[in-house]
Amino acid sequence: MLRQLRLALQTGIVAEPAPRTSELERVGERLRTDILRRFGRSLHIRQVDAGSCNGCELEITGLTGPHWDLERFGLHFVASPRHADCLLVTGPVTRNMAEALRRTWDATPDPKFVIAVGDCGRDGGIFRDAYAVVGGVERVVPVDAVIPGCPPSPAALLAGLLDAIGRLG
Amino acid sequence: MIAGAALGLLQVFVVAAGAPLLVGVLRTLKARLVGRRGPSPWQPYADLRKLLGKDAVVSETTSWIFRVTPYVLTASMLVTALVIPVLVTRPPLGFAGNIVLLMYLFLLGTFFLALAGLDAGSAFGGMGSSREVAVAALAEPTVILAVFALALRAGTINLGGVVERVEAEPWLAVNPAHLLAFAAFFIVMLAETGRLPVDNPATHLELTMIHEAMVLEYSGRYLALVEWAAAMKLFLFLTLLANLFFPWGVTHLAEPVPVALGLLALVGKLAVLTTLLALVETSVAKLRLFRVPELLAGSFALAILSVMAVFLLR
Amino acid sequence: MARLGYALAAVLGLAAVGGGAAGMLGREWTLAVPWLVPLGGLELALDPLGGFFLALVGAAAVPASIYAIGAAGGAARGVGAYLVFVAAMCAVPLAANVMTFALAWELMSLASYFLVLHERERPESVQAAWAYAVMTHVGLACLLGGMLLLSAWTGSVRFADWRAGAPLLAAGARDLAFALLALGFAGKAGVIPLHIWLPLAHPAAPSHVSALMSGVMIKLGVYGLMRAGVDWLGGGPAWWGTALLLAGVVSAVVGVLYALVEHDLKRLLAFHSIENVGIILMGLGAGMLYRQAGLGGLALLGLVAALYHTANHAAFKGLLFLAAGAVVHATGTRDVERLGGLIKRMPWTAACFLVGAAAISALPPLNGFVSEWLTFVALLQNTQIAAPPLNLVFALGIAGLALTSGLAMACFVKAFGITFLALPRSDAAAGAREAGPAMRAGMALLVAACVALGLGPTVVLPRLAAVAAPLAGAGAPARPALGDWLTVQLSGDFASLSPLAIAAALTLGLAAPLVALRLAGASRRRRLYETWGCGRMLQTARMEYTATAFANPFKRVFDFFYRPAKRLDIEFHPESRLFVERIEYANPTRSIFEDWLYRPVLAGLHAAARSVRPIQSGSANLYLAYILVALIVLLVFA
Amino acid sequence: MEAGATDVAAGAPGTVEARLPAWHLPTLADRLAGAGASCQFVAAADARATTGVFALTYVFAPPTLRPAAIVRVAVPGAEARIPSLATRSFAASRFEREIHDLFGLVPVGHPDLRRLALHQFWPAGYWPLRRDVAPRDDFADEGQPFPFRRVEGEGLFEITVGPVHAGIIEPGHFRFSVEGETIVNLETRLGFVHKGTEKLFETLPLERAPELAERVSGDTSAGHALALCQALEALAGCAVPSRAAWLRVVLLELERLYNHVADVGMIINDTGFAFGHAHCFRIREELLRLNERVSGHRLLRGAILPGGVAGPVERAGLPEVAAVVERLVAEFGEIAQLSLDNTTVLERLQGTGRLTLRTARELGVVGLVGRASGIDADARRDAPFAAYDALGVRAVVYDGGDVLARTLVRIDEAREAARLIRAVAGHLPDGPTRAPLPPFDAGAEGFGLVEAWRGPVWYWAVAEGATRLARVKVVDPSFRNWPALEYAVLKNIVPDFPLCNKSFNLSYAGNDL
Repeated sequence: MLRQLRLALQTGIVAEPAPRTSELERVGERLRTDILRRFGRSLHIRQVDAGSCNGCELEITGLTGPHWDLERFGLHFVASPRHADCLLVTGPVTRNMAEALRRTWDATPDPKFVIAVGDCGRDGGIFRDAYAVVGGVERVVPVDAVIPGCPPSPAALLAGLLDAIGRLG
Repeated sequence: MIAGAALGLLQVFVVAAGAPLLVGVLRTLKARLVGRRGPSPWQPYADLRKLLGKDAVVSETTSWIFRVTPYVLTASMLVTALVIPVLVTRPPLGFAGNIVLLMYLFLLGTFFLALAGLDAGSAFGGMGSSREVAVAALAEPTVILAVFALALRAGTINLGGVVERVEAEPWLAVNPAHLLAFAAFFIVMLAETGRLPVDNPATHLELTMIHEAMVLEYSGRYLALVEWAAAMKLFLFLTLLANLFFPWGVTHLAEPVPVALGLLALVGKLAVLTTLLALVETSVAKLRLFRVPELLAGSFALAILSVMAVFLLR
Repeated sequence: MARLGYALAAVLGLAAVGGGAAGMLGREWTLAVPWLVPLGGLELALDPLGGFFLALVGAAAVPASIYAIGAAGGAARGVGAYLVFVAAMCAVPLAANVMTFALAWELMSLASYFLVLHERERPESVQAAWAYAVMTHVGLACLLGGMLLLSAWTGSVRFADWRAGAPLLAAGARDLAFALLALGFAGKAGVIPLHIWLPLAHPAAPSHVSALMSGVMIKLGVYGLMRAGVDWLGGGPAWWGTALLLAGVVSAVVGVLYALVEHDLKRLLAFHSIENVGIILMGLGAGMLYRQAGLGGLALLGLVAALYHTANHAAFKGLLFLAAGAVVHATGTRDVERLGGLIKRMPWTAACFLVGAAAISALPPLNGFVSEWLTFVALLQNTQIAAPPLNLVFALGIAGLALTSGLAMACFVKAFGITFLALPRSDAAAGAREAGPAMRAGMALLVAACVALGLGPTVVLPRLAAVAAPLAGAGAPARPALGDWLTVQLSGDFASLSPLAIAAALTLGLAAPLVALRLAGASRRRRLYETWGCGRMLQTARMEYTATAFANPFKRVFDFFYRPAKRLDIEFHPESRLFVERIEYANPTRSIFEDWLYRPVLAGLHAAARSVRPIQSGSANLYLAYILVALIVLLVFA
Repeated sequence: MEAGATDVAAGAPGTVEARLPAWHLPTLADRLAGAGASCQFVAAADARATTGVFALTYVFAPPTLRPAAIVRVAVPGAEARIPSLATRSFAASRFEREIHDLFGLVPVGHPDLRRLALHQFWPAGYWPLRRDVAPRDDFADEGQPFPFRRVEGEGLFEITVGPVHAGIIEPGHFRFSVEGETIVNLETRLGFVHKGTEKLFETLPLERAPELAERVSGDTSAGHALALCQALEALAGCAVPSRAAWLRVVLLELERLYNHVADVGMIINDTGFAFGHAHCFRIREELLRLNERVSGHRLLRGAILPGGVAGPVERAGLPEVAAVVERLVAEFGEIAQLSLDNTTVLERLQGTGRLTLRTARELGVVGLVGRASGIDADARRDAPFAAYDALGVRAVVYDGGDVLARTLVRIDEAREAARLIRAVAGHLPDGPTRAPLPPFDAGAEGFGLVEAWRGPVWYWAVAEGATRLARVKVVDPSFRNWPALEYAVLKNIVPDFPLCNKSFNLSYAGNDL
């Protein structure tokens, strides 16, 4: 316990300041309207891997670490789509995952929005033409925004998320 | 009568409104202790408000039990807020059944929540229910025995009476029986409110959850109520710990100034207990599921010892 | 014709309620027909204690008989035995001498024996009836033994004379008489370890009979314990009370533990009867201990708690058995693992079962809560006895009661949740239909009783206090101060109870979030969608929690008690153990009492029986006849 | 390299090779098994267009992969049947199922031919890895159930988890047969992220191949890129400059380091000890930033190319990098020690998810998981590649087989990685960092074998033309180890499963391809 406290004091809080710019690509107008109001202070995110190589997941997990600590912004990853406001989907969506992704989207209560993560999530990326790939996330569920990158860094992810709920800058 | 009603409302308000803050502070503290900045202490309010604005998705397998449960749960907590001495020693419903009622009010909530967990027919809900009732059933004897140890001294099982008695005889608080009972009750509190090392409130793994697994199907306003009730349960348990074992500040006067002081005292005591809880939670891991009964058996032994101490030291 | 019979039973029940109520209110009444029966003649007497149990029998018989009108569907089988059964149960608490009592008692046992044999085509039923007959008659032998001793020592077969004569007996004689009588009555009450017949017999009978057997017949064992231990023999030394209290703790905890791992719905309920008898005995034992210590007020409290719980158990256990009967009626199975989803198909039955489940789990503000509260309050005041070993016994009682109520809650979450919620686990459950109006009426009456007994302790308690006051010994107030119309106030400031206030507060508490949500402008939309299955399709009943699984944590925690025998059979591919072709798993529990008590005894008996082969025909009825003859011979020679 | 010994690792010449008629395979397998060599690798290629056969390549070797025998079998296109080795070698049974799925070759005598990569709704008779296959779009996922094994017994039921998990992890489906909490049987159903990666290598321009390899399993970018490059270099006969070989060690060890740190953090997090998790993730983030400084990419992508290395790594100040790594590893060691000193944490790890040496051997478990169960094999030491020969690697072996052992292997390997980076920094040779890759000869082939952080990654490439590939077979260690998880969790309780799973931390993407 004491060692633990000493270590905590030694390292201090390493959280980085909130990012100022994002590369979020908005799709459609929904994100500019009612969603901002509702989720500005509290956004619960369900992450769905619909076929990624795990690179995006690796960086998304990083968001929960002390450097990025997305909880300080009221963002939180949840266990069930029932609890979620936002689906953070990585792709390319494979044939084997398409139906599961659709069901996850259906299981999420309204109002909700979808952010596709990564170049693969946007359009399938390098896997676009593979035989077992359906394509980008928008081929399966309606996408409201895209955070590009391969994989996007935690900074980019955090900026994108904050941008989506209108809390950037 | 009117003063009593007003006090009742005030107690309910303090519990209902304060509970999310308590949970928020606890989360922030825990984050700080592990080197994160963590959410704002006010975050639970934002979460609840957001949830109220969401639609509910309800499994078509479920029955009315599923929909009624959040209300029953909330009601049982609100009634509990009228039963225990939060600000004053003689709360409005203090007469309605004393300590035993308290125990059964918590069981009432557990009963319905566990049923709701089974209602959707998913394995996760069943898992949560089965674990939750196991923990609740095994924690029960400790609750009643720990409080019995206190009641033995006070000559009443009226919670207010216990508080007044300990207040009148401060040296009681350093009595071994008292300390043992406190330890036993603290462990039971960890189990009943789903804290580490019994349940991990922050886990994301369906298979390890207890409370979270039962509420996995809830959404929107239902989820808001369930979360709110869970927060109230934590608040109530900590308040019980604070006021039964360290009763100073709880007033028997239904007047504004003593009540306000009582509130201040409560805030102070809760702050200390919350810090203690955060320290405990960050310094232990979650027990393997079937070690939990051993922990509860340990707390039961403490409670028995505490009762024995009363008999032997009288 | 059969319907008429059940209607007659209902009328008989009503009459019993009336008579019993009169007795409780203090109306004394006797009936003696000396010539009718040998050895003292027929003698019936009504006093408050007898009145209470008479009213209880009647009150339980009315809904059960109404239910039976629907459930039996005109089938005549068993109606005669049923009528005899109800009438005999009415007679037991009225019996005023040994012969009358023995007749009524034996008639009750015989009638119920035939009712247990209702489905005599099923081997389980025959086996259950056999175990029942044996245990009943072993019990009767104990009872008669005790009674004959008392008759011999006091020189009278009239119970009224024993009351006066008992104090004059030697302590050892009283102890012996009590031990014999207590064994006999405890066997009828299903106290551990004499419970062995109960989970076999109760489920085998038709459900309205199960309701009566669990609801009132075993309570007549409690009646006997009260009558013999407190009324005739005057409470006795501390070990009587201690023994009853400890037997109560053991029965309660062991009963509920067995119920937890049971997935035959009616057997589960039967095990809960053992548990509840245990709770009743805790109150009774505490009352006797207080009486012995000269604390009349507390003795009264203990006895009243026992009586209250007796009445409550009759209400909710009757209700549960009737509801379980409706389930069996609709699905043809008692196996919980084959049920599920019935709340959508049998909404009334489900609601009734839920009320019963909440009541037996002692959830406020229903009736189980009130009597468990009373029992707790009775136990908690043990500090007034300054004897640390006894205090420890009480502490054990408190812990045992708390553990029992927690486990009972767990068990009924399982019983209700697995039976009624989620998806049906078999075609039988999927095709279930709601019970008919008569059956629903029977259940509704008991629901009303659960609610009324829950909300009305301020009305009920003074009546029960009047019944128990003569038994509470020195220092018991004739009219205890119990508070006002709203609140029960006990032992000064020690404890108070107001189910009405709780009910009102809970109602407000239910309304508050509704109003709060409306005020906060919460969304009121609701969308139906499938259960979250992690993105997988097809939810099947195979993915639901089962009753076995639900009880698994308990099985692990209490493995020293259940001694589960894990068995895993795996068939491998002949050439590689890494390819599995079939897996079978079983993890049954074992009964300590059967393995360590009954099996050795039975083995001994079998050995003995082999030597008397010539008179052995294998017919259970013939055995019965032997036992009867033996008893009558015993009586005559006394 | 001694003459006659096989060195598939470096794809060097001098392999013991045999061509066999298919029906001799079982006999040969039995004989090799007697000598301690078991089936490590099976790949099929559709060569019907050129030679009229399906060409199968088997590699038999002991767990240390040396010496090895490569066996080639030709199966006439019209026959499309092979004798199954399934009951002799569990590893072979998995390769055969995959080949059955993707090529439509029937392994005769295989006891379990349920689908692996393609799910039930994929049309029958569609074998996507055959070269003459026509694209199809008649896919209708209507939830056709996978034929899971049903465990008989009263009260038993199935807990189904996934593909969409509660945590932030890849998709896979777990089906537990349980009696409440005790796991009686577990079956994993993977393939959810099957993307058709191997086929993509055939159509993608050659210069993008490393890019694709880096995305086979995102957390093993360097391992996969290196294995592919080694295969291509072997295929083309390209000698890598020694400076590049040494730098490759740095990249591979950096990858090992950040993954081990993260895994230990996640394992500790699953015990509910948030403190250890937070600090491990803090260190991981700093390691990822270091990766970016060294290679220009947080996941080390783009640095390893055929013929050498490229990008910032050429100019990286290695002594400085080594110093940072040492500081971070020291901190990591302290956190790990602090966590393991906590009895509540230790108690969760000890004895949980035990994989016995016997089971591990029978299943042919490789890499980190194998070393934690007492299988003393590490390709960096046993079949050295890059510059490991000169560095001398100490293989970390524990024999507990439980979660604790797998955690300890990671902690020790992290220390070893720091030592290796320090060693490279001290002795980095000068010279070029990249050699040109000669054009391929059609039909030439080459192996690449790399001990990545999870275990050995295999690449096998066949050239079609000067800059085209006819077939690339990828084997991630996850493919070999997934079945072991099903055995490790038996008799454990359901809530301990996530801990077992984390301690394996197998790749779904690498398995599904």
